[in-house]
Amino acid sequence: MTGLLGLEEVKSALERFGTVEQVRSNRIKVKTIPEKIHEALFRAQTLLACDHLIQISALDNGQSFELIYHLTGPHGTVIAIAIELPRDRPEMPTTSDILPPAGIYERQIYDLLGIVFTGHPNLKRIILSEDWPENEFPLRKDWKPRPKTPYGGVRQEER
Amino acid sequence: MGKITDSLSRRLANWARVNSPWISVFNTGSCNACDIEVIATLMPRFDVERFGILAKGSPRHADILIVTGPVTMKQESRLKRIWEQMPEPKYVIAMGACGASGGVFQGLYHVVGGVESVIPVDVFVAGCPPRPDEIINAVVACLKLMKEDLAQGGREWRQKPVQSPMPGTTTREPGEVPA
Amino acid sequence: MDLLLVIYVLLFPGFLFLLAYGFLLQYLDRKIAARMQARVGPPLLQPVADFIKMLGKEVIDPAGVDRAAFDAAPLMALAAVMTAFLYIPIVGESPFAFQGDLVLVLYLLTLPTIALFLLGWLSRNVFSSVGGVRAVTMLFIYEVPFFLALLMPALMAGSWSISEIAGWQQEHGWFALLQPIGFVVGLIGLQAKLERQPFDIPEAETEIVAGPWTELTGRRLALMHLTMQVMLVAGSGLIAALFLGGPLLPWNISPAWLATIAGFLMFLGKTLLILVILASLKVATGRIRIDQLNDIGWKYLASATILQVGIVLLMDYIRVGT
Amino acid sequence: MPEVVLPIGPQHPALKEPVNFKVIVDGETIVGLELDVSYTHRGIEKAAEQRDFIRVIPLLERVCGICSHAHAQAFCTGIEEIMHLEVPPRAQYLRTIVAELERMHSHILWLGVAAHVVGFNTLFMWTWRDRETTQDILEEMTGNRMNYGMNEVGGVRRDLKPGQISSILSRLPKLEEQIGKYVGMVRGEETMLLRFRGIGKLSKAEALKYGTVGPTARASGVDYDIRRDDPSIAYAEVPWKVVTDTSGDVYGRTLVRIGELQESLGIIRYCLEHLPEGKIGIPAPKVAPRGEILSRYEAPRGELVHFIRTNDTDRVERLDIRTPTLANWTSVTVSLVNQNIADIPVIVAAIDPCLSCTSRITILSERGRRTAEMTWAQLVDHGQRFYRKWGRS
Repeated sequence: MTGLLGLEEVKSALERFGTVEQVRSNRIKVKTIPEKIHEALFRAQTLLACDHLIQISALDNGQSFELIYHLTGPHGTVIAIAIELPRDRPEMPTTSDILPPAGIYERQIYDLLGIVFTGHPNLKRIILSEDWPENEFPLRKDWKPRPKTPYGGVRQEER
Repeated sequence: MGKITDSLSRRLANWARVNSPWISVFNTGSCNACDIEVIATLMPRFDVERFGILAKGSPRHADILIVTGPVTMKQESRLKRIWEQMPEPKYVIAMGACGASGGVFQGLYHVVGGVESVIPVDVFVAGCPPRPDEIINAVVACLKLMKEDLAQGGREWRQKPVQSPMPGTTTREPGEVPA
Repeated sequence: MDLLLVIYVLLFPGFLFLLAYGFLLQYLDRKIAARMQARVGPPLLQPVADFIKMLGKEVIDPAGVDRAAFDAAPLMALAAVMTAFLYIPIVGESPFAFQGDLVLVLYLLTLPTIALFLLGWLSRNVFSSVGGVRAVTMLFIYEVPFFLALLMPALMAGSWSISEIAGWQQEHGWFALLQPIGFVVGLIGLQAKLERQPFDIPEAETEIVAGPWTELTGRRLALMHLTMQVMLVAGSGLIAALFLGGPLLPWNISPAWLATIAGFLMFLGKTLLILVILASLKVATGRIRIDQLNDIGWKYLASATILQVGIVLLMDYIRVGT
Repeated sequence: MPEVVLPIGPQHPALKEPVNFKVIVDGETIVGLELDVSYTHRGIEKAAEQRDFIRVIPLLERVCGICSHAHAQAFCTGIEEIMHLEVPPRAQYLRTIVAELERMHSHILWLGVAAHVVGFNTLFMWTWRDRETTQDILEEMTGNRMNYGMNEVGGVRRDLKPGQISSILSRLPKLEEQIGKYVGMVRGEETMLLRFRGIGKLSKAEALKYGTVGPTARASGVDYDIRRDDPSIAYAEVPWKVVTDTSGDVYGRTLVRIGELQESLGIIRYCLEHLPEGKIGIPAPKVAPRGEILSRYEAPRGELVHFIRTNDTDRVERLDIRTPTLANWTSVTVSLVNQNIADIPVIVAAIDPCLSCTSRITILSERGRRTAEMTWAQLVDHGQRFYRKWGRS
């Protein structure tokens, strides 16, 4: 294991995509826009030796969808590249061409949050039951389980 | 003479049935802990072969179906099919809190509920997960039921009156297609 | 004499003894395995309980199955194995012995495998059909060395009757010592015939559920289990007769009835010895893939047997020549 | 020969958990694989958003019964960091002990299951007999054989008495001796070697490219271990080393797991002997401030990640769990590609799949020409016929 990456090092590589901030001793967060994600990931891979995609965290914060790509490498620093997607048009190009493991994560995000990854080779239902209705994405904040229907979900009094 | 041989053969059959319960395990969405404990029950520490219990892969060979976990939407129809494949007389044991009611997963959006919301259950085992000795105890309880059933000539005597659905569990009629 | 024959066939040492001994061997087999795996193992009457329970279970006909054939196959297998057992010397020579009964017995012992294939094929279940095909494939692999190994004693003793071969050993010593390679190949072949580890390929639980057995329920399952138990007795009895001298004593004991009893005890001891060897093999190995069995079968078993054949012919030549 | 799709599962005796494979085969070679492991999907991530920090822990422990401590711990350490809590060292050591015991029980369990897959039931029985030792210790420490309920935000819930420490220590040598025996058995038993060696090869470059984690990656020579690279709890203070292997096949993965068993024993022993005095926990606030954290932990199967976002309430805004099995599935598809179909069961077992953890899934194939369907069994048969015909080369 080589030493941790410095903030400056990351800045020089990824500053052009957006703000770079040090979150923790071994965690650096970069905020960028969906159009640039491809290039940002590529530069992180080539310049910063990030060879391992830890996770694509996806969440719905009420106003927009956030996707955070966590990458790491032999240096042990986790580089988080974050993007936001508008709620009305959740679409972005796939990254599975440069990051093979992203294929699974994207498919999962598609199923649970309804974000469409254009260019994905096999974007199909993967987690939910085959009789789950289309256009219902349980992890969206505005998706409420309906009592009385098969998807009773979390009990009313618990909410 | 006929009477004697008849009762003798029946006693022999009952003895055999009670002494040779074969089990088959089906996971309907459990966290694995129950499955692992069932396997641990077959292992040297607990060794249920002492009681003639054998684990069989094919539900066709099994007398007792052990169902672990809450029933997820996807496994519901599969559980039913497995149950239908078993030859009579067949018994079902629902493992753990999840098998009984859905447990910690009760009311989650992809969970139908406990095992009893899909197929009739004979014995429930408490615990999360139940210890292997509790599993053995459950099988023994199941054998007691078996004996009682044989004496009563069927399982009608212990059929419960229509029960109100458990709070929090979804009410989904068998075979109903979700909206 | 006729009454004696009826008793021989039905009671002792015929079917009744055969069933009882089959259950006992099954129990011992499971017990030995359990003890080696640091377990306690089943109670004495476990195989009996299993058998009676299976008889009492519901019989399910898988959709689209030929019921008559499905019922007949296990019966055929059981009948074949039980018949084979009558030709194996248990107390003295078998009363049915004739020149060529060895071939008949070998043929009859092959029938259960054919029945398994038939069941798998009839079941219309993919696990079953694959299991059936595997069973037959295995048959082709082990049968040649197994047959060759078992026919070598006949060649040396100059007789095709199992009882006579057993008798020949009274004077010349056990074939296990004269033909050790053949003895080992015979044991391995028997293990494969009984579909026990490492040759339980047709019923590999982790791969194809229970193979041809998958769709069997109730009495069909019971009969097939019984067939395998009986085959264990018949097979070990056959090996005992061919290679270990069977029930015949190497020395003379004066009262005939005492010699008979001693011979019977010899038979029990020898079959138990074979069972212990088979059980240890079962416990100590994993399952091999069928392609690996193919390798082992043709490369090692077959060549070992051919070596044995060569040795036997050479010995014969020397003996005749001198 | 046309491409053939082979569906396997979901109910199958080799798979203790439900899974469905669709293997796409070109002639005799696998060109793609699709897995459907959603049979145990329950919706835990959604439920976690609706339960507070105390009630969410039992839920997270039941994400997976085998690595329940790992999930609870990844979550607790994450929340503690967001809350800026200083957890007492004694609690950290106790967590480490439980975590390593869990790793041991999981690896022993895996070894047994791997032996079972190749039909070697005796090793299966023996390993599970010895696994009872770890279960006993866990039960003594935590009160339950599985789903321990040991963690809470701010510390652990049960302390160890001095008498217990010595009693646990006294049981370890026996376990160590047994593990030594496994090494001999795995290296020496012919039937195991026949089925393990050279199967499911994954080069180092491939392992990196497809994002493998845990023993699967380390068997290919990838020197990643979160316990060392991003240490939480007591790992930074304990002397131990990362076990790697270079063979990259199923055999290598077995050796790595056995090596880790021995390392785990060392860690447990060290922690017990150097257990600091003090409290086993501090009270945690009910509400977590706004924040987000990527909490990583080396679960028995590999790197486990909990992404946690909080927002000034007593529950998480989003909890995104990435389980090691999910990360490894892609590598399964890769190690299967260009392999013969007869080797599927062993390769799949070799990553120690934990589907209840994953309940999500995967894809690989791009080519969709499907002409016929085969089942698992036919597939096995298919492979065998191939071997009969062409031998092992």
